[in-house]
Amino acid sequence: MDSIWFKLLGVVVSFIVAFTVGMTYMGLSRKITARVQNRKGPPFYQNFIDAMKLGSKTSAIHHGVMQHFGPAFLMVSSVMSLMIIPVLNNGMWFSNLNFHGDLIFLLYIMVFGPLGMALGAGQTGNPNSAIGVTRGLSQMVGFEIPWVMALVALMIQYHTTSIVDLMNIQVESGTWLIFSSPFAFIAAVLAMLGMFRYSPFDIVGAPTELASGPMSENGGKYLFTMMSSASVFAFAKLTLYVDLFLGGASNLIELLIKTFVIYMIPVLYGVVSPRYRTEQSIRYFWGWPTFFGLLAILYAVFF
Amino acid sequence: MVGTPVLFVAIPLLAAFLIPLFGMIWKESVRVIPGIVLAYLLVLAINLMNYVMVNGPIVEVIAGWAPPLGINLVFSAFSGFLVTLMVFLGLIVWMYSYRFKRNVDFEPAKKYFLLLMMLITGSVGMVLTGDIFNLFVFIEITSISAYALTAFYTGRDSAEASFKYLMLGSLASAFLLIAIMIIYSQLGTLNMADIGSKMHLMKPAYKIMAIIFLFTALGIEAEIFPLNGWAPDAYAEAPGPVGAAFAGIVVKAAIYASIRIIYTLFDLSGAYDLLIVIGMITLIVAETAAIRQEKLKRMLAYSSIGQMGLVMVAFGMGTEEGVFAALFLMFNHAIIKSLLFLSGSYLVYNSKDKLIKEVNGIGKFLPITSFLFVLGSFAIVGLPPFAGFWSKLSVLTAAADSNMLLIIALVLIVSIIEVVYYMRVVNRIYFFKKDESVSTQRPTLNALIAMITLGAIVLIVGFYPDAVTGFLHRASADLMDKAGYINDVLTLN
Amino acid sequence: MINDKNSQKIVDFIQNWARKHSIWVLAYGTGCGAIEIPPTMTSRYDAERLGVRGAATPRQADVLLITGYLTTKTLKRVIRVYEQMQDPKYVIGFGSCTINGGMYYDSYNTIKVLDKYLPVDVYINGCMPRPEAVLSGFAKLQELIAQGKANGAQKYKDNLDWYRENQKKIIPNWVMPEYNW
Amino acid sequence: METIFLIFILFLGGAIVTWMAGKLGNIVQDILFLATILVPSYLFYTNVATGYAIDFNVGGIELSWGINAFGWLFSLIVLGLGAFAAFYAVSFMKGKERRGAFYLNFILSIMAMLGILMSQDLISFFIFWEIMTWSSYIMVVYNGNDVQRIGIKYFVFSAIGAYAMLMAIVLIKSMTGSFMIESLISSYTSFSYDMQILIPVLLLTGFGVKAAIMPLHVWAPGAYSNAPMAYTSIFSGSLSKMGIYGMVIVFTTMLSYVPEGVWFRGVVAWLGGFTAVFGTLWAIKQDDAKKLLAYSSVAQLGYIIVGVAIGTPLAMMAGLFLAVMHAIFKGTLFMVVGAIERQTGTSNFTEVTGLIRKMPWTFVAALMSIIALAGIPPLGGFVGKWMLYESLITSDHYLLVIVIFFSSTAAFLYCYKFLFGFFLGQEEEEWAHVKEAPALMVVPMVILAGLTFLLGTYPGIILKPIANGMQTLGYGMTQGQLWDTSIILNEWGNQVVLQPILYAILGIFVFFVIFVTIKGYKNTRYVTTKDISSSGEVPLAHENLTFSQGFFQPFLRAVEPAMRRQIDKYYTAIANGLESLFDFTRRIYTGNGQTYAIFVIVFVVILLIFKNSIFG
Amino acid sequence: MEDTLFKILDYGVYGTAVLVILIGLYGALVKRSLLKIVIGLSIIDSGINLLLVAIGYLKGGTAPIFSPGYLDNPKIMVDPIPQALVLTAIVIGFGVTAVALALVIRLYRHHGTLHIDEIRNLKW
Repeated sequence: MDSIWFKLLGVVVSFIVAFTVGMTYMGLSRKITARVQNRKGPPFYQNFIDAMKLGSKTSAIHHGVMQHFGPAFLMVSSVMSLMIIPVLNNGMWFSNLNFHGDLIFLLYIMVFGPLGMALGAGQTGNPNSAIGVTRGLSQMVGFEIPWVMALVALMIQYHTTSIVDLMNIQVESGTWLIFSSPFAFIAAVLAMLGMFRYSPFDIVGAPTELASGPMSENGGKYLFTMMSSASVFAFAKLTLYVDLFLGGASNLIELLIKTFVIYMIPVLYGVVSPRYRTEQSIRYFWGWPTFFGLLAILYAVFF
Repeated sequence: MVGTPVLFVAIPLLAAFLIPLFGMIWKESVRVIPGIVLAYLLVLAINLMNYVMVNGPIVEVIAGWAPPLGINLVFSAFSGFLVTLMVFLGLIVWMYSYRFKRNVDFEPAKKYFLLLMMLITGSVGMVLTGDIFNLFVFIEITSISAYALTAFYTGRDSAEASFKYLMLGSLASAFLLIAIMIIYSQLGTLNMADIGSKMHLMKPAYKIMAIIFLFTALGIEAEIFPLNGWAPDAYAEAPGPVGAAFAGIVVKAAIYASIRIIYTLFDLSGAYDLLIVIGMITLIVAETAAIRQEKLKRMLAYSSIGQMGLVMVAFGMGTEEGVFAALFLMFNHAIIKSLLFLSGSYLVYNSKDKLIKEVNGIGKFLPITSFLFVLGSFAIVGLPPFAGFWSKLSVLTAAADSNMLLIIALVLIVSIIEVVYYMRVVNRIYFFKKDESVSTQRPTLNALIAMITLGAIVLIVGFYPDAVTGFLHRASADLMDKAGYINDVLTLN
Repeated sequence: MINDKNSQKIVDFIQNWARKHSIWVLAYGTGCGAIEIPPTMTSRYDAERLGVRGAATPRQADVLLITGYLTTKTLKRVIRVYEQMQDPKYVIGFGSCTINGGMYYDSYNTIKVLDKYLPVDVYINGCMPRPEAVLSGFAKLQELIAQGKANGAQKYKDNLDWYRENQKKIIPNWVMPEYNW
Repeated sequence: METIFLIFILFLGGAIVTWMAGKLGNIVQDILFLATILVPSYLFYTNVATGYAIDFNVGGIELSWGINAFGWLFSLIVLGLGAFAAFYAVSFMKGKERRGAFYLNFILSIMAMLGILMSQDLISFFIFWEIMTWSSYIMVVYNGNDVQRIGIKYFVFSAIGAYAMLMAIVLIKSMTGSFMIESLISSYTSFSYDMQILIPVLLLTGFGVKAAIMPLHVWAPGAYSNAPMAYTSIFSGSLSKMGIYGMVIVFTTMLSYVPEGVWFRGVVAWLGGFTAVFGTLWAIKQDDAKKLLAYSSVAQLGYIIVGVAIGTPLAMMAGLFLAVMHAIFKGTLFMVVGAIERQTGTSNFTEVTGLIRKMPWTFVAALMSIIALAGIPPLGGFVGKWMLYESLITSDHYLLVIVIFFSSTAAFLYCYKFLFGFFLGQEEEEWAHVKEAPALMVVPMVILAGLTFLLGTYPGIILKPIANGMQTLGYGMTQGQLWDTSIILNEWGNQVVLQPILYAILGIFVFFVIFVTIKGYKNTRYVTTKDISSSGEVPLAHENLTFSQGFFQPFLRAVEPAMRRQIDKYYTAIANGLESLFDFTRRIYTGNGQTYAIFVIVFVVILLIFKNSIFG
Repeated sequence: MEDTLFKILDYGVYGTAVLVILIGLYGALVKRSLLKIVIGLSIIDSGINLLLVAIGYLKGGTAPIFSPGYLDNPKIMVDPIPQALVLTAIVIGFGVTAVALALVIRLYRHHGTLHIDEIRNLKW
């Protein structure tokens, strides 16, 4: 079990799972959006087709070496997040390279990718890319505050920074953290709205405004890599939320259900929302979400 | 013992009178004679100093009348130290002004050196004398030559400065006379040691009157606020080396006199507090005034006043540490401020108004002079490892030992102001663009030697303060030892 | 194995299937036809169910949609956009104006025959073509892609000189960088 | 002769000789300069062992020089970074004016810093501190830009700090009778309550100025950006660490003995937190790389101060580790700016763009340092930040965690701005001529950048000296395993082995880079940055589409209320008010001799009136 | 009667001296002309000298040098020291006045006026 090859296999498998699930979720979100808009919508596997098409593009351009690095950074971030977040709470499967899942480490690994991507976007010389990046980074500063507050609240409450420990606590006590620290959950979920960048927080890649922002010079294989990374990352984040607040999952089906439920929050919120401006978005995150984050910390400290 | 203290007064006085005579024979002699005289005096002073350090003070009686009747000169560790310092600075000033301008006429040079010798005579006499009326006489000698030196340049401003000096100087002599009169009428003696020993006999009201008048009179010479209206003008308008001589010689003598009076003659504890308060006010007012100056030498003058205030504060602590600090400060101030005046007057040599902004970018053209000025600036604001730091440290330590937190804080705050205006000048010297219209004047070799000597002392004392602290400790112990002084003078046969 | 003809065929089939069902359109709203795009995309006709969706930049797009008349001024931009697209890429001429100039047949400042300047894969006629016609145009393009016949880009590459000549006739001050393949 | 004396004599003599050697030719001067930095450093590391001490007497004051493990740790920063910066400086200063003065003050700064670390008594500490101050001051005004404002501001704040320290020193002397640091520490508990409060306040003010803590930081941006970059790298890298050094001593020795220490810790930690936040916010606003890095230095020092002030073993380690890392990466970054400024003539983001293909090695150095600065995992900065967070959470400073995290997230903004502004974006014809900096500048940068990676992978290399130093300061051996190896074990038992993670990161990275690069390699072509999709338009050569004006405008709009008030403005107002007041006081000297005479009479009259209360 | 007279005379002398000093001060501090200031300073000097001599005076005393009764009764000798002091002070005062007048001449040459309020080039 401890063989490195076994672990590598686990990495590959969990990557594939994450890729599949993430892609499917994205397709489903398109479908759901379409249904809300009274359309038929694309098939749920549409994203796979898109990805395949992007992969089969025969030519590509690049503006310099950073454009190769950017998607790679993004992938590193996604895959590392996936590896650090325990997928299932039985401690056996999909433990990957996770080192008992340190939350602080995870926080940093999660911003690693966007930053690398930002470098790649910067190299293209397209002003829209840079504008998108600045918006994305600004927004990140916004939503990291309630997000970190929620996490700190959890850390205070349970005296651990390990995701595994948090999961074990939930399993042992039988109470999900969503109930034992509700404010943290609210803050985290509100922060998640920004993290997934659906409307009204889709200011980074705003298609009509910024011509898809950081991605505007990337086509073909670059876009393919980014798409895959985004889907893996989405899965990783959803898993994290499930692990932290919904008690983890003991098998994949449970995981899928729980992650889907979580995933619906930003999607459904996004479907009916217009787009914020950047500073509105930041101020939004520093408003109620931060308030709930503070409540969570107070709750954790005093109860 | 190779000579007697009386030579310090007699020889320069004689030289001053002989200069015009020899000048008729050999024109260069007006320049050479003072140098020889001062060099001899320096050697003498050092010898005597060594003697005094071992054998205790020398009390010289003039004309065979023993104290308290006769006039006596006291060469103790304290006064001897100051005399040595003054003579040394006199030599430096002489060296510097040997050819201040490249082509100086005979007449001005003759007058200048004559007056300089008079100045040194008076100042040295003030320090050495043990007789209060003699002190008055020496002060007047100093003052009159100082008036003349202030007005040495024939511009209208120097005359104005000189006149202000003269007005206040006359008042000072008037007050001094009144004070002497009061003391004499009460105690019937003019000998300082005698006065000191009999002071308890004096009625308090008279005592206070006397000390007020004495303090005011000497305060005018010692640049105490608010009696120092003459000082900035005189420093600024006198020739550069004279400014140095004022800062290094005249004021030191005046400070000596006032300190001697407060420490030895009177036994009023309130006087110490007065010294601290007045010194502090002087320090603050002078430094705040200095920060807004536009003329270089005027700024240096205010700085000098401020330093004197600090010396007063240190003396006012009344402890041996305080005296040591004050003496150290006086020594450093004499050296550093002379250096600043000497180098500063070359920085604004050709300028009419001597404005600070005219030193812009001059560092490239006068590298050594500028460097020395900057060295002096760094030293006077008390940046280690230069000389000024040690004195500032000793002042603060003394204050801390006397539990004067407020004084420490104020001194340090004022030091920040000092830092600001000196650094502004330093910035201008090195880091500004030179104004093309300003022409520079390279210093002569003599001037360079004089300045470099001072600079070297700044560095030596900075790196190795032990070079002077031994003397200073003896000198401060000597000043504190009132009974010893009285004893030494009065038991002389 | 990759050079094996049969396996290449399978790969081609899969790739063409993917390309067929994922058409990212860069709708170049040159003329009045642009107004027909929204109905095509929105709920009534919903082109997205066919995999047709808008692309933000030429780098990501598969299809260049020339909607309506193309002025001589715009031609430069269109060429530029087309050349920035990544292979495989297709052009749909939209409306009569792109076929023969339409109602602007005698205008001095529109181009009449788009095919002289860009290799058009599919024309959609009509003035304007209704969304149904647009959808049928996309269906035709999908058909061509599936058959591997939508090779306008190859044509453009092969006959670049001819196309350039035509383009330069219209655009006197040619400031674009030469297209290097 | 004692080696310590030899070292300082070599420094001092070398400095003066180098200064004077300008006439002998540039090469000679350069070699002398390098030798003066390197030889004493070599002597120091070979001949001076930890625990070495020597007592002597100057001016009646007992002095003692020596080195302990804690000082030795900082000597790594001082001499190590100093040596790299020296090599860099030689190339940087080629063809510039007043090289002699530059070299002189450079060497003096290094000597002074080493002296601070070696001082076991307060007087030599203060002397070296002031030498450091004025030598750095000369460097700040060296370029002659705006010296009356920036230079004076720096010196005034330094003087405030130094004089606060001096006041503390003389008070200590009067209370303990000795200038020794040891006697201060041993008798601190016997001081009166007032002194127990006053002395740490004064000392912390002194150290806080150099460490650019919140209300005393206003000198830093101007000073850091105004000095020559070759010097700023040690200015920000090492010199500011001297403040940290002093603070650590105050916190670990004096303040840990008294109950009030808790308050001090809290206040200073929060000040550090605010420093971090506002430094970051202002850094984001800057358009000049030097200013940006300067504010960033302030912010980073805020983290270090937080760690040091909290003072639990982990926090202290975090602070010290961050101090070392900050020296390395900020030193590198200032070198990068220097190189760019030297090659292009400007350091403004709005002017320089797209240097990545022209200065690739500089970019590599900048990239790695920036990643380390941002605290992103593979490189060293992360380890420090991580320990800092852990320590803050374990020591119940929850809100401080949020504050620190906010500033550290916001730091990404300026990190990106730095990289984007210089290296990315459109390549302009204006900068087509730019070449890579000379090897002598690039090599130190790249080596230092490599060090960030090394320390990120094997933090034990530096954690061990830190642990030794902390033991000297009185932290026990109980947590020995904390810094045994490069395994980081936080207090709640989560164990992260860094190397496998880093290898995994590297592996994944390399895998995907290869994937992205070689897939369809033949049909992937390079296009210039003018060939971008901009609505079909072709940007002409003179059209610069790089986005560099108002880079983070939306963000700044969001945080605008917090940035509306600047401490700097208040200080300026105070300074201006004081100058006006002084302008008023000097009007006492009216210029009228008669007035002066009246002053005299009034003085006498006042004395006569109050004679009883004065002399009574 | 005689005693009272002497007393009055005594105080009168002192009072006169003080009055002279005050007059001198008035001249020096209030008058705006340089010359009058110099005169005022001289008057202060004179007043002080007067005071000094008056203090040294012994009722019915005689000059300390070869005057009648001196040899018989040394006690009626007036204290010689104040007189010596006064002599010195007079000489010094003379010197100062001379310098002052020289300066006044120069100031008048440069400024064309003797009004002290207009001779204020050096200030602040």
